[in-house]
Amino acid sequence: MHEEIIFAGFGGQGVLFAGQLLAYTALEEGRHVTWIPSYGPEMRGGTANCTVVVSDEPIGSPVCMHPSIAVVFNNPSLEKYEPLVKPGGLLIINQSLMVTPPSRTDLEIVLIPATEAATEMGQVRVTNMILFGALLARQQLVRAETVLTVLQDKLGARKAHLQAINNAALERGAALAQAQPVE
Amino acid sequence: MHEEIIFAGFGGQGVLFAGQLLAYTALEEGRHVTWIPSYGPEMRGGTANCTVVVSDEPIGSPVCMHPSIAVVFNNPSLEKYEPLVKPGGLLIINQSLMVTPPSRTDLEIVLIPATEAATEMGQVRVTNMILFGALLARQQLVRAETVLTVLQDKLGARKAHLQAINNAALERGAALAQAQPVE
Amino acid sequence: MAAELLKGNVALAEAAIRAGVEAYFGYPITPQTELLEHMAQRMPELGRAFIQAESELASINMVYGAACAGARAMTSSSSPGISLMQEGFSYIAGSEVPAVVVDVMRGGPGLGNIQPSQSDYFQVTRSAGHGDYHPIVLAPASVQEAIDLVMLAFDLADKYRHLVFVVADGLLGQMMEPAELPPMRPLHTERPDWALTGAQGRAPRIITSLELDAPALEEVNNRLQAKLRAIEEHEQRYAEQMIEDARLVIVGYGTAGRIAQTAVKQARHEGMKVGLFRPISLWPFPERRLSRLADRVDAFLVVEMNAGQMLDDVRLAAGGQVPVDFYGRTGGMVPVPEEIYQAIATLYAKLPDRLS
Amino acid sequence: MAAELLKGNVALAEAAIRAGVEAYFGYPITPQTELLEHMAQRMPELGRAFIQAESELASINMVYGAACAGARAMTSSSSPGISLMQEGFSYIAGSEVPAVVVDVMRGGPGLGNIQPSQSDYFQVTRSAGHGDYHPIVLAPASVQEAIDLVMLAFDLADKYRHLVFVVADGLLGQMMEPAELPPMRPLHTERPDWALTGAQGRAPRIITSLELDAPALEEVNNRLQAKLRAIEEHEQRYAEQMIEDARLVIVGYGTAGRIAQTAVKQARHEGMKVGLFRPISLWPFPERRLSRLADRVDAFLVVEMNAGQMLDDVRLAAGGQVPVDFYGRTGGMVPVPEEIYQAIATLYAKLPDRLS
Amino acid sequence: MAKGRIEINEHTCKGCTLCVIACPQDVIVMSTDRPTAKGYYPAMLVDPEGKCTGCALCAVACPDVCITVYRQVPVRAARAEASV
Amino acid sequence: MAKGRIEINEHTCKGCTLCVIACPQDVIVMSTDRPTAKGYYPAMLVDPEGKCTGCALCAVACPDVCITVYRQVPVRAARAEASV
Amino acid sequence: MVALETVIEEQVVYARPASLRDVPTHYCPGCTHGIAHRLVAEVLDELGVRERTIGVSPVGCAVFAYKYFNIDGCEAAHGRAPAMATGLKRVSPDAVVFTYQGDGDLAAIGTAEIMHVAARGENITTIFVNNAIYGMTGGQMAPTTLPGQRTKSSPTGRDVELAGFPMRMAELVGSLPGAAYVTRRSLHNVKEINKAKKAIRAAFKVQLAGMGFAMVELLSSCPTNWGLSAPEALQWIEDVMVPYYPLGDTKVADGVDALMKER
Amino acid sequence: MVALETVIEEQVVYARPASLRDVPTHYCPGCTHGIAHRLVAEVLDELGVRERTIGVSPVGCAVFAYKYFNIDGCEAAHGRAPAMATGLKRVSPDAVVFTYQGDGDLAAIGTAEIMHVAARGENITTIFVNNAIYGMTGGQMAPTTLPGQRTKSSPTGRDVELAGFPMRMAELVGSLPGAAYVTRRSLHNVKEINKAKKAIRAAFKVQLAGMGFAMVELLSSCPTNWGLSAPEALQWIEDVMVPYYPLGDTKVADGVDALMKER
Ligand SMILES: Cc1ncc(C[n+]2csc(CCOP(=O)(O)OP(=O)(O)O)c2C)c(N)n1
Ligand SMILES: Cc1ncc(C[n+]2csc(CCOP(=O)(O)OP(=O)(O)O)c2C)c(N)n1
Ligand code: SF4
Ligand code: SF4
Ligand code: SF4
Ligand code: SF4
Ligand code: SF4
Ligand code: SF4
Ligand SMILES: [Mg+2]
Ligand SMILES: [Mg+2]
Repeated sequence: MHEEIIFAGFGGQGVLFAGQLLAYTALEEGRHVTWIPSYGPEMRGGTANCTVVVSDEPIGSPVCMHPSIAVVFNNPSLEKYEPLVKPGGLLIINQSLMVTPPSRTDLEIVLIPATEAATEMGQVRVTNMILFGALLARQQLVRAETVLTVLQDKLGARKAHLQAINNAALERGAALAQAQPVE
Repeated sequence: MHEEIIFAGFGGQGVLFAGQLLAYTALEEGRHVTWIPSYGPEMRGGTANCTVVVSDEPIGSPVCMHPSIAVVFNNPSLEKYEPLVKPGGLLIINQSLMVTPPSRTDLEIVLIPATEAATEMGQVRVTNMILFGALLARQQLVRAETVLTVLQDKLGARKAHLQAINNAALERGAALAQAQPVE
Repeated sequence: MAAELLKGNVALAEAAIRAGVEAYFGYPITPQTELLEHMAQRMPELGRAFIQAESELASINMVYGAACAGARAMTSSSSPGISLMQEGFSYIAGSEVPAVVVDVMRGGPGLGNIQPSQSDYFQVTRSAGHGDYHPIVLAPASVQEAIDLVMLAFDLADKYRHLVFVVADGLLGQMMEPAELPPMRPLHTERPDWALTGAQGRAPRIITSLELDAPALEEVNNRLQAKLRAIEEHEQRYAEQMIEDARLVIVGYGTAGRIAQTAVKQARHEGMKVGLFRPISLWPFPERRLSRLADRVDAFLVVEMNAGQMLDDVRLAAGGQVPVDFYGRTGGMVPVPEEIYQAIATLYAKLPDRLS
Repeated sequence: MAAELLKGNVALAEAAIRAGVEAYFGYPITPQTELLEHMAQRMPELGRAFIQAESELASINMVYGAACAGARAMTSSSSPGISLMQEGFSYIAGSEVPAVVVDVMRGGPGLGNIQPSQSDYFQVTRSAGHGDYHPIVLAPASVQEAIDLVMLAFDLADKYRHLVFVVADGLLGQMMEPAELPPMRPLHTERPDWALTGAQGRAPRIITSLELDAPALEEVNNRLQAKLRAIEEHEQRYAEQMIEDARLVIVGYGTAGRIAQTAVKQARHEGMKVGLFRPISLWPFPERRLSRLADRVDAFLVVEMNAGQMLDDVRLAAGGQVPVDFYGRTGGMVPVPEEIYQAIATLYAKLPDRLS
Repeated sequence: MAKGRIEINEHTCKGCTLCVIACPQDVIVMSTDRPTAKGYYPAMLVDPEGKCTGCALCAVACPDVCITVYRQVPVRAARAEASV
Repeated sequence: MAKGRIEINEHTCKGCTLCVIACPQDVIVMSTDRPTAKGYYPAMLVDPEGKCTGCALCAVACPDVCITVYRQVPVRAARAEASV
Repeated sequence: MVALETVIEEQVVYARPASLRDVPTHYCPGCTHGIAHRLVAEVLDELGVRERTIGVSPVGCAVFAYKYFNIDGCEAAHGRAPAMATGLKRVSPDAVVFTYQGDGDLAAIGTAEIMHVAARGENITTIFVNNAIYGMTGGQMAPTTLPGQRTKSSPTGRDVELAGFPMRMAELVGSLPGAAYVTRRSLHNVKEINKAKKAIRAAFKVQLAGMGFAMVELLSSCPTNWGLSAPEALQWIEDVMVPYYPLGDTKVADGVDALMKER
Repeated sequence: MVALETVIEEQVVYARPASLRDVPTHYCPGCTHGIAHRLVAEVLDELGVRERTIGVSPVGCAVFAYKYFNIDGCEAAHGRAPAMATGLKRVSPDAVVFTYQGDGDLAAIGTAEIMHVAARGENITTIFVNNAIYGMTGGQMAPTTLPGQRTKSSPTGRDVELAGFPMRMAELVGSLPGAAYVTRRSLHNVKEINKAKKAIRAAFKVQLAGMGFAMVELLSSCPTNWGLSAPEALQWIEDVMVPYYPLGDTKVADGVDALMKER
């Protein structure tokens, strides 16, 4: 297995954390993994992306031009990454902030109304977990159980009260993804 | 003609000015010339040397290991430069501050009690002009008349009153040098 | 200890702590600020010295002071901050005290940007400041190697009483990957016999880079040069991959070298005889090994995240025996494997047959 | 105008004035202080800007400011001061404004001493600061050439909107010899069309070295590199003597080159076929001519007042075709013709016969 | 009391709420459903009763110069007041 | 008045005259005929009448620490005074 | 009656000043850097000097100030804006030159430059935005960080034993004879903003009158790195910063008084 | 009577302190750098700390101070002595660390470092030799050069319009909260020299007591570059420097008073 995943959105959407969660989990499952972020100039509200490579072998390049998977949290990211995903790759889109739908036909495309769903859940900040749940439902990069353990570990005692909503969000994302037909 | 002359003594003895006077005069007489100083760490009272090269041709190196002429103003300079002067070269010594007389026999050596003579003249600061006068008497690098013109020029209106004593010192030096037998 | 997912900057900092750094002085600058922040947290906890200095100039001169006292001291910065430290580096090299500097390079010149770059190669390897000297420069390509090289850096600094750089770039600084930290080494309990500790029951010690007397300063320089020759003799480090039968060898360090590895693999996959040579010590440059390679390969392709700096060293090592080509990205652009592969493929197709 | 006996430092200063420098900012440091002092006297007299800044950092950034306004501006310093200016140089190069810097080099590293040296070669030619750039570097060997090259420096700075160094050493700075100053050039009355003058009746102008977007900063770098290639194409300068039939060519710049001339003459006198190649532009290094010479001479001997810095450039230009030997003095020691002659004679005796 | 109104540039508004706090008439509220391209929820004037006086306190408080303030003024007085 | 005397290190003295000015007894004068190796004319004590009190003002004023001051003191009192 | 003849007309009473470009800034929501920008721009407009002003941006969150002001501008190295402005001003005496600097820029790395520009009485204006933190690099301690304040590089609060005491720059700079006008103002509410604008106006007038160096220190918010909401951040200025950094003039040279009074 | 029993004995009442090596200095005749050295050495002797003291020499005429003091020493880069001393002290808290700096070193290039060492309340001592000029480089203007004073870089006298006003460093540094003891003294006559010594002693005691930063500014002569004889130079200090640089304490923190009084 060797997958290159890009998470992209704006700051404050939990983009980087989603990527880190994947990385921690992959490590937990004994894979090789790299995570790298990139930001815009703003401290808040600018672009925030990260690239995660998960592999069964030692990883050379942690960057790539054509990711096999992209999870885009907003419309500018969709515009930027839709053309770059590898043919046959997976593109997960936060439908709530999508302006123009994607046009490529050689990709597996999953539309998730993540912001809406998160708002419905009363916590817009779990948008990222919803999208992450959707990702795992479509491509089992890591096992959902491991994610839950890692998440518990990362949240720690101080934020333990957030565990439940995060878990729910992951499930919600998975459910939304499964509800969508695989084209 | 190509001569490399070192003037050496301690700061405040007018060492550098003696060299500059030679350089200005040589230029006035249409020669190629370079002048370079070197100092110790002290602002006052440290070593002060300069090297003057006078030549009929464009000058390559303005430094040399073995000067053809050395004019030493004090005993440390005598100790340093006696061994370095080219065989057959000229060594002018301020006898007033000499501790051990030179031992080389392959040099033309001129002992001038310059500090004493200058003190006698009532102006210890013309020690340098006495030694310079002695130098010119032994080796006509430049003409004495030109020296006087240049000196007048350099002293300028503000210091014109010093012209007489400087001229006298040059002459005194020449006289002292001529009084000494050429070995 | 098991591998943990560590950020490059944090790993660099924690490695220094494990190596027994007694004092850290630094000034914030992206993309190395997490290093300073980690130190801000950990050093006071451990009862060691931490100061966020008023500037990079102050940082490096604080390091200089702590080093004179015989303590393991370090600072870290990124390109513009490194430029500001040049005078300090020169003093440290001239007075022969050990010190470690981490440079997480970013795009330049000037304020440039905060993206990854390798454009400090010249300023760190050549003479980071006036005068004749070269710092030892180590360039890790992974978080694990960053840890290992920081440990090594302190040892080399002490061994040679010399300035040692660990140079990373923004990508390695910001990247997380699994790595294992070594156990905490005990702090040195004794000060070395040249350190300033107060002249108790012994003659005073002086540490200075000043020597007004030219012959004496030349002696100092001769000693320094002899030390540098010894370092060149003993400390050339590199890694190689798929080099045995390679006709074309890619030369890249740090992040560029690591990314090139993926391109090299792809090229092998396509049947090209391509290898990777990754200098780990940038100074001393591993020229001995490289010039031996020059005897038998058909070409070198240098890959850097700059406009061609190590290129000079590779050309010097190649000694005119084989062509040396270059592929570089500047301004914070990180080359992706695909483009390096393209450069390899293009060059490979043009390779003269050495034997013909 | 007739030749006058001029001190190098004063000649450098007065030449800048004749070249129309509008603003001088500097900080005292031996052995260039007379330059600053001459400016202190003359600039206010002429109604031009003079500031003794609080430091070299302030000096170079004042130069940067005045240059942004489109004025001819300069500073001067010596080695440690030049190290402190590295960040400023990088900003100036990155924002492409013209500026002239005089470096009267002294012995290092560290505080070193105040004797003549050439050990800033790396730090000025490679990349005086972080990022990918080279300043133009001119190295005079006589007071007259110092004057001429200062005049040229301002013209090149304006032409390329680039940083230009004139590098001398303590000996040239302190030396007096006859030279002729050019007549006073009129000050530029108009500001260039990129200068900051207030956005009167036009769109605002911005001068910056910042570009957070990596692709855009790469573009900036590409432009800068293209300019540097153009400079390499057009501005390689050197002087040669007795080169036609030379089997051994001495390569030396500035004072070292000048002293070598005497040694070369002596060697010719003794019947050795020896010539002198004196780079005048250190960057761009006159590698075109030198590599052509490498086709036909038997060896190069590099002479520098450092531990071997230009040596790299000569080796690169020689491209492994001929042996490159080195003779250097450090720590403020000035080689005398006798010792260079010795080095020549020794090497000459060992010359392989090319044709055999 | 003078009658006024404001226009808020919804593209540049960053939803910081400082105008809301500054307004003495409590006629500015934050939107909750229309994030800007940057993901902020902009402020908007909700003034059904026409309470806005055009006092411009909101505009003075806004860090992003998003607010243009209009006031209905007697024309002759306006010239004098405009330069206040 | 206590009786004293000083020794001036003629090798390190730079002939600055500051001790001469500092001495309340006027018993220090500058030599004029014996330059040091560095060319300075050192100060010397000329105290035929034994006027030096050992007050040490000259030593305090000397920038080159050339002066050692001696004083004749009643032994028992000396211990107390020496630490003044 | 005359009043009856008056027509009611809608007029713009507040709009973007001409000296500020109509572009969104990269500042965080609620960051008062934006207010400082606007005030400077309004003053340049009102003094009618936009077309002869040159602004020097710092390294700090205001690094892009040159993109926001509608004037000629440049970008200084970190802390060196005063030196750069000096160079600009000495060769362009008719230009209005100002620096815009943060507290890391001005009070840490740039200490020497600001002190000496004031000592020289350089005829420039400095807008000094004190937010008690390094904003741009993500919230480290600044020389102005308050005792006990938590930052990324003082995670347990600024410990004055190890990190020393905050520097009051307006007082230090104001104590130099070359400084003509130095004051400290705040941006935490409308009243203070209006006072800040008056101070900025005075500072530029000092320059126009050739009276020497003027600096306006502005207490400013950094909600992001203080970990507060925008309104909380303003409250923090009032509650915590103002007591340590008293508002008011620290230097008013002869003649400046008169300038401040005239319209 | 007891007096008759007392023996008259010759005793040394003034000799070179042990903390000063018996070597000639490179200072010019009459330069009071020598006095400053001696006073520091005497204080180190008297406090019994010679064997745990580390001195940091500046770049300036006192560059060789490490050769003259009989203690461990090092040589800082120009202006950076306070930073270097900080590094030394933080890893050697039991050592007595001091910097010895000239006015070019401390008040020009080293402005940031001295201000911040004081702001941090770094527990070190600074001896600041203010001679209103750059001695070592041959007499250029310093930040402390007086208005109208001729130097090699202000050949027609310091023009405050172009070069600004002299900086009073004791006042500036004393105004920082981290400074525990800051004072200005002079070396121009025996009475002042004795007072200067008391101040130096107090400054070192502050360090020994762990109270923070202490600085003693000493007005000092530079006969060579002032173009005056040694006695004239001392007179010039009294006539010209003292009026501009008033002698006395600019900062005495709580508790320092007590230290100063105790023997
Ligand atoms: C020489 C150098 N050192 C450090 C930096 C990194 N840096 C950028 S902004 C900044 C501090 C900004 O803080 P401040 O001046 O307070 O401005 P703010 O962001 O708070 O407005 C630093 C340290 C740099 N760019 N250059
Ligand atoms: C970076 C740097 N800049 C400049 C110099 C040159 N320099 C040596 S001493 C000195 C000034 C000394 O003046 P001051 O500090 O007042 O000491 P003083 O000699 O008067 O005692 C300068 C500028 C230097 N050595 N290093
Ligand atoms: S103008 Fe005044 S009343 Fe109207 S919205 Fe703004 S603050 Fe409120
Ligand atoms: S103050 Fe400005 S940016 Fe903030 S919410 Fe109101 S309009 Fe938007
Ligand atoms: S000890 Fe006193 S009296 Fe004696 S020489 Fe010295 S100053 Fe004069
Ligand atoms: S004060 Fe000292 S140096 Fe000066 S003359 Fe007297 S003994 Fe000599
Ligand atoms: S980080 Fe702070 S200072 Fe910077 S823009 Fe954001 S709120 Fe403003
Ligand atoms: S130059 Fe001045 S400060 Fe330096 S030693 Fe001489 S008199 Fe003293
Ligand atoms: Mg700030
Ligand atoms: Mg001084």
